[in-house]
Amino acid sequence: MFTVRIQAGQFDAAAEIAALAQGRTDIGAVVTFTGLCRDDIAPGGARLVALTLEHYPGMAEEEIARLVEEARTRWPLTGATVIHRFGRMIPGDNIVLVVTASSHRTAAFEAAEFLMDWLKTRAPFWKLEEREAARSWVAAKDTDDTAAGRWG
Amino acid sequence: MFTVRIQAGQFDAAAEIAALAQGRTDIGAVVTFTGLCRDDIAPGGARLVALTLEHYPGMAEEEIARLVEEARTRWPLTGATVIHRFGRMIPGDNIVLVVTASSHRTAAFEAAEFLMDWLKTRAPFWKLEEREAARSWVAAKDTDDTAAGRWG
Amino acid sequence: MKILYFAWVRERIGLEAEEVDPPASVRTVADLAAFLKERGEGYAHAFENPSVVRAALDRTHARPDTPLGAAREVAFFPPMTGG
Amino acid sequence: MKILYFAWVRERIGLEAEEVDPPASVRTVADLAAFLKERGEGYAHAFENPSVVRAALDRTHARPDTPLGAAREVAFFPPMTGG
Repeated sequence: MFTVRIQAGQFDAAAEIAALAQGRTDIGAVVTFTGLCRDDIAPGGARLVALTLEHYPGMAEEEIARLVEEARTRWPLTGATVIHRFGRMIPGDNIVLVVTASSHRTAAFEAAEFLMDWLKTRAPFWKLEEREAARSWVAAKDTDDTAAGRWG
Repeated sequence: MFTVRIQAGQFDAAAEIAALAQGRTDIGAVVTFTGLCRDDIAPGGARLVALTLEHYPGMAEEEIARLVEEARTRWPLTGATVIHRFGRMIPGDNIVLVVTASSHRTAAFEAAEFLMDWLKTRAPFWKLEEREAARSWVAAKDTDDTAAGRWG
Repeated sequence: MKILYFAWVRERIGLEAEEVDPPASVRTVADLAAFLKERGEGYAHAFENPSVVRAALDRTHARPDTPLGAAREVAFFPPMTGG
Repeated sequence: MKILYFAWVRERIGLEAEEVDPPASVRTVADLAAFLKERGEGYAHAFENPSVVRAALDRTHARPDTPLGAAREVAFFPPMTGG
Protein backbone atom coordinates (compact mmCIF):
# COMPACT_ATOMS: atom_id res chain seq x y z
CA MET A 1 0.00 0.00 0.00
CA PHE A 2 1.32 3.41 -0.99
CA THR A 3 -0.34 6.49 0.45
CA VAL A 4 0.28 10.25 0.29
CA ARG A 5 -1.81 12.64 2.37
CA ILE A 6 -1.63 16.40 2.82
CA GLN A 7 -3.72 17.39 5.80
CA ALA A 8 -4.27 20.03 8.46
CA GLY A 9 -4.89 17.56 11.30
CA GLN A 10 -2.58 15.49 13.47
CA PHE A 11 -1.45 12.03 12.40
CA ASP A 12 -0.94 8.87 14.41
CA ALA A 13 2.29 7.06 13.54
CA ALA A 14 1.12 3.81 15.16
CA ALA A 15 -2.09 3.73 13.14
CA GLU A 16 -0.12 4.29 9.93
CA ILE A 17 2.34 1.49 10.77
CA ALA A 18 -0.59 -0.80 11.53
CA ALA A 19 -2.33 0.10 8.26
CA LEU A 20 0.81 -0.80 6.29
CA ALA A 21 1.41 -4.07 8.12
CA GLN A 22 -2.16 -5.29 8.64
CA GLY A 23 -2.81 -8.78 7.39
CA ARG A 24 0.66 -9.12 5.91
CA THR A 25 3.44 -11.44 6.96
CA ASP A 26 5.99 -10.55 4.26
CA ILE A 27 7.25 -7.37 5.95
CA GLY A 28 10.54 -7.70 7.84
CA ALA A 29 11.27 -4.05 8.55
CA VAL A 30 9.27 -0.88 9.09
CA VAL A 31 11.03 2.47 9.44
CA THR A 32 9.23 5.63 10.50
CA PHE A 33 10.45 9.19 10.46
CA THR A 34 8.48 11.79 12.38
CA GLY A 35 9.43 15.44 11.96
CA LEU A 36 8.31 17.73 14.78
CA CYS A 37 8.09 21.45 15.37
CA ARG A 38 11.08 22.16 17.56
CA ASP A 39 11.28 24.87 20.17
CA ASP A 40 14.50 26.40 18.91
CA ILE A 41 15.98 29.75 19.74
CA ALA A 42 17.25 32.11 17.07
CA PRO A 43 20.82 33.46 17.34
CA GLY A 44 19.31 36.71 18.66
CA GLY A 45 17.54 34.82 21.46
CA ALA A 46 13.98 35.00 20.09
CA ARG A 47 12.10 31.85 21.03
CA LEU A 48 9.90 30.08 18.45
CA VAL A 49 6.20 30.56 19.18
CA ALA A 50 4.76 28.77 16.12
CA LEU A 51 5.42 27.65 12.56
CA THR A 52 2.80 28.11 9.87
CA LEU A 53 3.19 25.76 6.92
CA GLU A 54 1.92 27.05 3.60
CA HIS A 55 1.68 24.63 0.68
CA TYR A 56 0.77 24.48 -3.00
CA PRO A 57 -2.42 22.39 -3.03
CA GLY A 58 -2.41 19.81 -5.78
CA MET A 59 1.27 20.08 -6.54
CA ALA A 60 2.22 19.00 -2.99
CA GLU A 61 0.40 15.67 -3.40
CA GLU A 62 1.63 15.15 -6.96
CA GLU A 63 5.27 15.94 -6.18
CA ILE A 64 5.36 13.65 -3.13
CA ALA A 65 3.65 10.88 -5.14
CA ARG A 66 6.42 11.26 -7.75
CA LEU A 67 9.05 10.90 -4.99
CA VAL A 68 7.33 7.75 -3.70
CA GLU A 69 7.27 6.31 -7.23
CA GLU A 70 10.98 7.08 -7.59
CA ALA A 71 11.67 5.34 -4.25
CA ARG A 72 9.75 2.27 -5.46
CA THR A 73 11.97 2.01 -8.53
CA ARG A 74 15.07 2.07 -6.30
CA TRP A 75 14.08 -0.19 -3.39
CA PRO A 76 11.86 -3.27 -3.06
CA LEU A 77 9.20 -1.67 -0.85
CA THR A 78 6.08 -3.48 0.29
CA GLY A 79 4.49 -0.18 1.31
CA ALA A 80 5.07 3.48 2.08
CA THR A 81 3.06 6.27 3.66
CA VAL A 82 3.87 9.98 3.56
CA ILE A 83 1.76 12.48 5.47
CA HIS A 84 2.60 16.19 5.49
CA ARG A 85 0.60 18.67 7.54
CA PHE A 86 -0.10 22.30 6.73
CA GLY A 87 -1.31 25.15 8.92
CA ARG A 88 -0.09 26.49 12.24
CA MET A 89 2.04 24.26 14.49
CA ILE A 90 3.41 24.91 17.95
CA PRO A 91 6.57 23.35 19.42
CA GLY A 92 6.02 19.64 20.03
CA ASP A 93 3.50 19.23 17.17
CA ASN A 94 4.01 16.62 14.45
CA ILE A 95 4.68 18.02 10.97
CA VAL A 96 5.65 15.15 8.69
CA LEU A 97 5.54 11.36 8.78
CA VAL A 98 7.30 8.93 6.46
CA VAL A 99 6.75 5.19 6.90
CA THR A 100 8.50 2.64 4.72
CA ALA A 101 8.08 -1.14 4.81
CA SER A 102 10.19 -3.78 3.14
CA SER A 103 11.25 -7.34 3.64
CA HIS A 104 14.75 -6.06 4.48
CA ARG A 105 15.92 -3.34 6.82
CA THR A 106 18.43 -1.61 4.54
CA ALA A 107 15.77 -0.93 1.90
CA ALA A 108 13.37 0.46 4.51
CA PHE A 109 16.02 2.76 6.05
CA GLU A 110 17.39 4.00 2.73
CA ALA A 111 13.97 4.66 1.23
CA ALA A 112 12.87 6.64 4.32
CA GLU A 113 16.01 8.78 4.19
CA PHE A 114 15.63 9.28 0.45
CA LEU A 115 12.02 10.42 0.86
CA MET A 116 12.89 12.84 3.68
CA ASP A 117 15.88 14.30 1.84
CA TRP A 118 13.81 14.98 -1.27
CA LEU A 119 10.71 16.13 0.61
CA LYS A 120 12.81 18.87 2.15
CA THR A 121 13.98 20.20 -1.20
CA ARG A 122 11.17 19.37 -3.65
CA ALA A 123 7.82 19.28 -1.83
CA PRO A 124 6.16 22.71 -2.20
CA PHE A 125 5.86 23.71 1.46
CA TRP A 126 7.10 26.87 3.15
CA LYS A 127 7.52 27.49 6.86
CA LEU A 128 6.66 30.89 8.32
CA GLU A 129 8.18 31.31 11.75
CA GLU A 130 6.61 33.33 14.53
CA ARG A 131 9.11 34.24 17.20
CA GLU A 132 8.64 36.14 20.42
CA ALA A 133 9.80 39.37 18.83
CA ALA A 134 9.75 38.68 15.10
CA ARG A 135 8.28 36.68 12.22
CA SER A 136 10.21 35.61 9.10
CA TRP A 137 10.21 32.96 6.36
CA VAL A 138 12.57 30.08 7.04
CA ALA A 139 15.43 30.11 4.52
CA ALA A 140 16.06 26.85 2.64
CA LYS A 141 19.20 25.16 3.90
CA ASP A 142 22.21 24.31 1.77
CA THR A 143 22.58 21.16 3.88
CA ASP A 144 19.16 19.96 2.63
CA ASP A 145 20.23 20.36 -0.98
CA THR A 146 23.46 18.52 -0.21
CA ALA A 147 21.56 15.67 1.49
CA ALA A 148 19.20 15.36 -1.47
CA GLY A 149 22.07 15.59 -3.96
CA ARG A 150 23.74 12.45 -2.63
CA TRP A 151 20.96 10.36 -4.23
CA GLY A 152 22.27 11.47 -7.63
CA MET B 1 15.64 9.36 28.16
CA PHE B 2 17.60 6.23 27.27
CA THR B 3 15.94 2.86 27.76
CA VAL B 4 16.87 -0.75 27.01
CA ARG B 5 14.38 -3.55 27.63
CA ILE B 6 14.56 -7.28 26.94
CA GLN B 7 11.09 -8.76 27.21
CA ALA B 8 8.87 -11.64 26.16
CA GLY B 9 5.80 -9.51 25.49
CA GLN B 10 4.76 -7.34 22.56
CA PHE B 11 5.78 -3.68 22.39
CA ASP B 12 3.87 -0.64 21.20
CA ALA B 13 5.94 1.64 18.98
CA ALA B 14 3.54 4.55 19.46
CA ALA B 15 3.75 4.38 23.24
CA GLU B 16 7.55 4.32 23.07
CA ILE B 17 7.66 7.34 20.73
CA ALA B 18 5.28 9.17 23.06
CA ALA B 19 7.39 8.30 26.11
CA LEU B 20 10.50 9.75 24.43
CA ALA B 21 8.77 12.92 23.25
CA GLN B 22 6.43 13.61 26.16
CA GLY B 23 6.72 17.08 27.62
CA ARG B 24 9.64 17.97 25.37
CA THR B 25 9.77 20.55 22.61
CA ASP B 26 13.45 20.21 21.68
CA ILE B 27 13.01 17.10 19.51
CA GLY B 28 12.92 17.73 15.77
CA ALA B 29 13.14 14.16 14.50
CA VAL B 30 12.12 10.72 15.73
CA VAL B 31 13.11 7.61 13.77
CA THR B 32 11.75 4.17 14.57
CA PHE B 33 12.83 0.81 13.26
CA THR B 34 10.55 -2.16 13.82
CA GLY B 35 11.84 -5.60 12.91
CA LEU B 36 9.18 -8.24 12.33
CA CYS B 37 9.04 -12.00 11.95
CA ARG B 38 8.68 -12.49 8.22
CA ASP B 39 6.87 -15.35 6.54
CA ASP B 40 9.73 -16.35 4.28
CA ILE B 41 10.15 -19.53 2.34
CA ALA B 42 13.40 -21.52 2.37
CA PRO B 43 15.07 -22.42 -0.94
CA GLY B 44 13.66 -25.93 -0.51
CA GLY B 45 10.13 -24.49 -0.25
CA ALA B 46 9.59 -25.03 3.50
CA ARG B 47 7.46 -22.20 4.89
CA LEU B 48 8.40 -20.55 8.21
CA VAL B 49 6.05 -21.54 11.02
CA ALA B 50 7.76 -19.73 13.91
CA LEU B 51 11.01 -18.24 15.19
CA THR B 52 12.13 -18.83 18.75
CA LEU B 53 14.56 -16.22 20.06
CA GLU B 54 16.98 -17.41 22.71
CA HIS B 55 19.07 -14.80 24.54
CA TYR B 56 21.79 -14.48 27.15
CA PRO B 57 20.00 -12.83 30.09
CA GLY B 58 22.05 -10.07 31.65
CA MET B 59 24.53 -9.80 28.80
CA ALA B 60 21.78 -8.90 26.30
CA GLU B 61 20.81 -5.81 28.33
CA GLU B 62 24.42 -4.87 29.05
CA GLU B 63 25.62 -5.23 25.47
CA ILE B 64 22.73 -3.20 24.04
CA ALA B 65 23.27 -0.53 26.71
CA ARG B 66 26.92 -0.35 25.58
CA LEU B 67 25.77 0.14 21.96
CA VAL B 68 23.41 2.92 23.06
CA GLU B 69 26.25 4.61 24.96
CA GLU B 70 28.44 4.36 21.86
CA ALA B 71 25.65 5.91 19.75
CA ARG B 72 25.38 8.79 22.25
CA THR B 73 29.07 9.57 21.85
CA ARG B 74 28.65 9.73 18.07
CA TRP B 75 25.34 11.62 17.64
CA PRO B 76 23.58 14.36 19.66
CA LEU B 77 20.59 12.27 20.74
CA THR B 78 17.87 13.57 23.03
CA GLY B 79 16.66 10.02 23.64
CA ALA B 80 16.75 6.41 22.48
CA THR B 81 14.77 3.27 23.24
CA VAL B 82 15.73 -0.28 22.31
CA ILE B 83 13.39 -3.19 22.99
CA HIS B 84 14.27 -6.74 21.99
CA ARG B 85 11.85 -9.60 22.51
CA PHE B 86 12.68 -13.22 23.24
CA GLY B 87 10.58 -16.37 23.00
CA ARG B 88 8.47 -17.80 20.20
CA MET B 89 7.26 -15.49 17.42
CA ILE B 90 5.01 -16.21 14.47
CA PRO B 91 5.05 -14.39 11.12
CA GLY B 92 3.78 -10.83 11.56
CA ASP B 93 4.99 -10.53 15.19
CA ASN B 94 7.24 -7.67 16.30
CA ILE B 95 10.76 -8.70 17.34
CA VAL B 96 12.83 -5.56 17.84
CA LEU B 97 12.20 -1.83 18.18
CA VAL B 98 14.75 0.97 17.99
CA VAL B 99 13.61 4.56 18.53
CA THR B 100 16.01 7.49 18.29
CA ALA B 101 15.23 11.15 18.89
CA SER B 102 17.34 14.16 18.09
CA SER B 103 16.95 17.79 17.19
CA HIS B 104 18.08 16.89 13.64
CA ARG B 105 16.97 14.17 11.25
CA THR B 106 20.38 12.99 10.08
CA ALA B 107 21.47 12.16 13.63
CA ALA B 108 18.24 10.27 14.32
CA PHE B 109 18.49 8.23 11.09
CA GLU B 110 22.19 7.43 11.45
CA ALA B 111 21.92 6.45 15.11
CA ALA B 112 18.97 4.11 14.39
CA GLU B 113 20.87 2.41 11.57
CA PHE B 114 24.01 2.15 13.71
CA LEU B 115 22.05 0.53 16.55
CA MET B 116 20.34 -1.97 14.24
CA ASP B 117 23.57 -2.88 12.44
CA TRP B 118 25.36 -3.58 15.71
CA LEU B 119 22.39 -5.25 17.39
CA LYS B 120 22.44 -7.82 14.60
CA THR B 121 26.06 -8.71 15.15
CA ARG B 122 26.72 -8.05 18.86
CA ALA B 123 23.52 -8.56 20.87
CA PRO B 124 23.49 -12.12 22.24
CA PHE B 125 20.30 -13.44 20.61
CA TRP B 126 19.85 -16.54 18.47
CA LYS B 127 16.94 -17.39 16.22
CA LEU B 128 15.70 -20.96 15.98
CA GLU B 129 13.52 -21.48 12.93
CA GLU B 130 10.62 -23.89 12.77
CA ARG B 131 9.64 -24.68 9.21
CA GLU B 132 6.90 -26.88 7.90
CA ALA B 133 9.26 -29.78 7.43
CA ALA B 134 12.37 -28.82 9.36
CA ARG B 135 13.87 -26.81 12.22
CA SER B 136 17.36 -25.26 12.18
CA TRP B 137 19.38 -22.44 13.74
CA VAL B 138 19.56 -19.33 11.56
CA ALA B 139 23.13 -18.80 10.35
CA ALA B 140 24.62 -15.35 10.96
CA LYS B 141 24.83 -13.36 7.75
CA ASP B 142 28.01 -11.98 6.24
CA THR B 143 25.95 -8.98 5.11
CA ASP B 144 25.22 -8.14 8.76
CA ASP B 145 28.92 -8.10 9.59
CA THR B 146 29.55 -5.92 6.54
CA ALA B 147 26.78 -3.50 7.55
CA ALA B 148 28.17 -3.25 11.08
CA GLY B 149 31.73 -2.92 9.79
CA ARG B 150 30.97 0.29 7.91
CA TRP B 151 30.78 2.12 11.25
CA GLY B 152 34.49 1.56 11.66
CA MET C 1 -2.26 31.88 -18.18
CA LYS C 2 -2.86 31.52 -14.44
CA ILE C 3 -0.01 32.62 -12.21
CA LEU C 4 0.21 31.53 -8.54
CA TYR C 5 2.47 33.01 -5.86
CA PHE C 6 3.48 31.42 -2.56
CA ALA C 7 5.17 32.40 0.72
CA TRP C 8 7.18 35.64 0.58
CA VAL C 9 6.73 35.92 -3.19
CA ARG C 10 2.97 36.06 -2.49
CA GLU C 11 3.45 38.52 0.39
CA ARG C 12 5.63 40.90 -1.64
CA ILE C 13 3.31 40.90 -4.67
CA GLY C 14 0.22 41.02 -2.50
CA LEU C 15 -1.67 38.44 -4.57
CA GLU C 16 -2.22 34.68 -4.35
CA ALA C 17 -3.07 34.30 -8.03
CA GLU C 18 -3.81 36.26 -11.15
CA GLU C 19 -4.52 35.81 -14.87
CA VAL C 20 -1.75 37.16 -17.12
CA ASP C 21 -1.48 37.27 -20.91
CA PRO C 22 2.20 37.84 -21.68
CA PRO C 23 3.41 38.84 -25.16
CA ALA C 24 4.72 36.19 -27.55
CA SER C 25 8.31 37.25 -26.80
CA VAL C 26 7.94 35.66 -23.31
CA ARG C 27 9.04 32.11 -24.06
CA THR C 28 10.73 30.74 -20.91
CA VAL C 29 10.24 30.80 -17.15
CA ALA C 30 13.00 33.41 -16.87
CA ASP C 31 11.31 35.55 -19.55
CA LEU C 32 8.05 35.42 -17.59
CA ALA C 33 9.77 36.39 -14.33
CA ALA C 34 11.44 39.35 -16.08
CA PHE C 35 8.07 40.36 -17.58
CA LEU C 36 6.32 40.18 -14.19
CA LYS C 37 9.12 42.12 -12.48
CA GLU C 38 8.12 45.21 -14.50
CA ARG C 39 4.51 45.19 -13.27
CA GLY C 40 5.08 47.24 -10.12
CA GLU C 41 6.95 47.77 -6.89
CA GLY C 42 5.78 44.54 -5.19
CA TYR C 43 6.76 42.48 -8.25
CA ALA C 44 10.14 44.22 -8.45
CA HIS C 45 10.73 43.30 -4.80
CA ALA C 46 9.60 39.67 -5.29
CA PHE C 47 11.88 39.17 -8.31
CA GLU C 48 14.76 41.40 -7.17
CA ASN C 49 17.01 38.33 -7.03
CA PRO C 50 15.55 35.97 -9.65
CA SER C 51 18.00 33.19 -8.78
CA VAL C 52 16.20 32.56 -5.44
CA VAL C 53 12.73 32.36 -6.97
CA ARG C 54 11.67 28.86 -8.05
CA ALA C 55 8.93 28.00 -10.53
CA ALA C 56 6.57 25.18 -11.46
CA LEU C 57 4.74 24.68 -14.75
CA ASP C 58 1.46 22.83 -14.39
CA ARG C 59 2.58 21.60 -10.94
CA THR C 60 5.97 20.26 -12.07
CA HIS C 61 9.28 21.88 -11.08
CA ALA C 62 10.77 23.98 -13.88
CA ARG C 63 14.09 25.72 -14.47
CA PRO C 64 14.64 29.31 -15.67
CA ASP C 65 15.30 28.10 -19.20
CA THR C 66 12.29 25.76 -19.33
CA PRO C 67 9.98 26.84 -22.22
CA LEU C 68 6.51 27.84 -21.06
CA GLY C 69 5.02 25.82 -23.93
CA ALA C 70 1.28 25.32 -23.40
CA ALA C 71 1.42 25.60 -19.59
CA ARG C 72 -1.86 26.77 -18.12
CA GLU C 73 -0.69 27.22 -14.50
CA VAL C 74 2.65 28.76 -13.57
CA ALA C 75 3.72 29.16 -9.94
CA PHE C 76 6.53 31.24 -8.43
CA PHE C 77 7.79 30.61 -4.90
CA PRO C 78 10.90 30.68 -2.69
CA PRO C 79 13.09 27.61 -2.15
CA MET C 80 11.00 25.04 -0.30
CA THR C 81 11.24 24.50 3.46
CA GLY C 82 8.94 21.58 4.12
CA GLY C 83 9.70 18.32 5.86
CA MET D 1 34.40 -20.98 36.83
CA LYS D 2 30.84 -21.00 35.53
CA ILE D 3 30.41 -21.93 31.86
CA LEU D 4 27.23 -21.10 29.92
CA TYR D 5 26.20 -22.48 26.53
CA PHE D 6 23.63 -21.04 24.12
CA ALA D 7 21.74 -22.07 20.96
CA TRP D 8 23.27 -25.00 19.06
CA VAL D 9 26.34 -25.06 21.32
CA ARG D 10 23.92 -25.72 24.21
CA GLU D 11 21.99 -28.32 22.20
CA ARG D 12 25.12 -30.24 21.17
CA ILE D 13 26.60 -30.27 24.66
CA GLY D 14 23.22 -30.96 26.26
CA LEU D 15 23.79 -28.48 29.08
CA GLU D 16 22.83 -24.85 29.71
CA ALA D 17 25.54 -24.29 32.30
CA GLU D 18 28.14 -26.09 34.37
CA GLU D 19 30.95 -25.44 36.87
CA VAL D 20 34.41 -26.23 35.50
CA ASP D 21 37.83 -26.01 37.15
CA PRO D 22 40.35 -26.04 34.31
CA PRO D 23 44.09 -26.63 34.93
CA ALA D 24 46.44 -23.64 35.17
CA SER D 25 47.68 -24.31 31.62
CA VAL D 26 44.29 -23.08 30.32
CA ARG D 27 45.01 -19.36 29.96
CA THR D 28 42.91 -18.05 27.05
CA VAL D 29 39.42 -18.45 25.61
CA ALA D 30 40.87 -20.71 22.87
CA ASP D 31 42.65 -22.84 25.54
CA LEU D 32 39.36 -23.25 27.39
CA ALA D 33 37.50 -24.25 24.21
CA ALA D 34 40.21 -26.84 23.44
CA PHE D 35 40.01 -28.15 27.02
CA LEU D 36 36.20 -28.46 26.86
CA LYS D 37 36.33 -30.14 23.45
CA GLU D 38 37.99 -33.18 25.10
CA ARG D 39 35.16 -33.68 27.61
CA GLY D 40 33.02 -35.91 25.40
CA GLU D 41 31.20 -36.45 22.14
CA GLY D 42 28.75 -33.54 22.51
CA TYR D 43 31.60 -31.15 23.35
CA ALA D 44 33.64 -32.42 20.40
CA HIS D 45 30.66 -31.73 18.14
CA ALA D 46 30.05 -28.24 19.62
CA PHE D 47 33.69 -27.23 19.20
CA GLU D 48 34.40 -29.15 15.98
CA ASN D 49 34.98 -25.82 14.18
CA PRO D 50 36.22 -23.48 16.92
CA SER D 51 36.30 -20.49 14.55
CA VAL D 52 32.47 -20.35 14.48
CA VAL D 53 32.07 -20.49 18.25
CA ARG D 54 32.02 -17.06 19.94
CA ALA D 55 32.72 -16.36 23.60
CA ALA D 56 32.01 -13.79 26.29
CA LEU D 57 33.89 -13.26 29.55
CA ASP D 58 31.75 -11.88 32.36
CA ARG D 59 29.16 -10.80 29.76
CA THR D 60 31.59 -8.98 27.48
CA HIS D 61 32.55 -10.23 24.02
CA ALA D 62 35.97 -11.91 23.96
CA ARG D 63 38.33 -13.14 21.28
CA PRO D 64 40.08 -16.54 21.15
CA ASP D 65 43.32 -14.98 22.41
CA THR D 66 41.65 -13.03 25.25
CA PRO D 67 43.16 -14.14 28.60
CA LEU D 68 40.63 -15.67 30.97
CA GLY D 69 42.10 -13.63 33.81
CA ALA D 70 39.78 -13.63 36.81
CA ALA D 71 36.61 -14.22 34.77
CA ARG D 72 33.87 -15.90 36.80
CA GLU D 73 31.37 -16.48 33.97
CA VAL D 74 32.39 -17.66 30.50
CA ALA D 75 29.83 -18.21 27.74
CA PHE D 76 30.15 -20.03 24.41
CA PHE D 77 27.64 -19.51 21.60
CA PRO D 78 27.25 -19.37 17.82
CA PRO D 79 27.43 -16.10 15.87
CA MET D 80 24.49 -13.97 16.93
CA THR D 81 21.30 -13.70 14.89
CA GLY D 82 19.22 -11.16 16.79
CA GLY D 83 17.65 -7.98 15.52
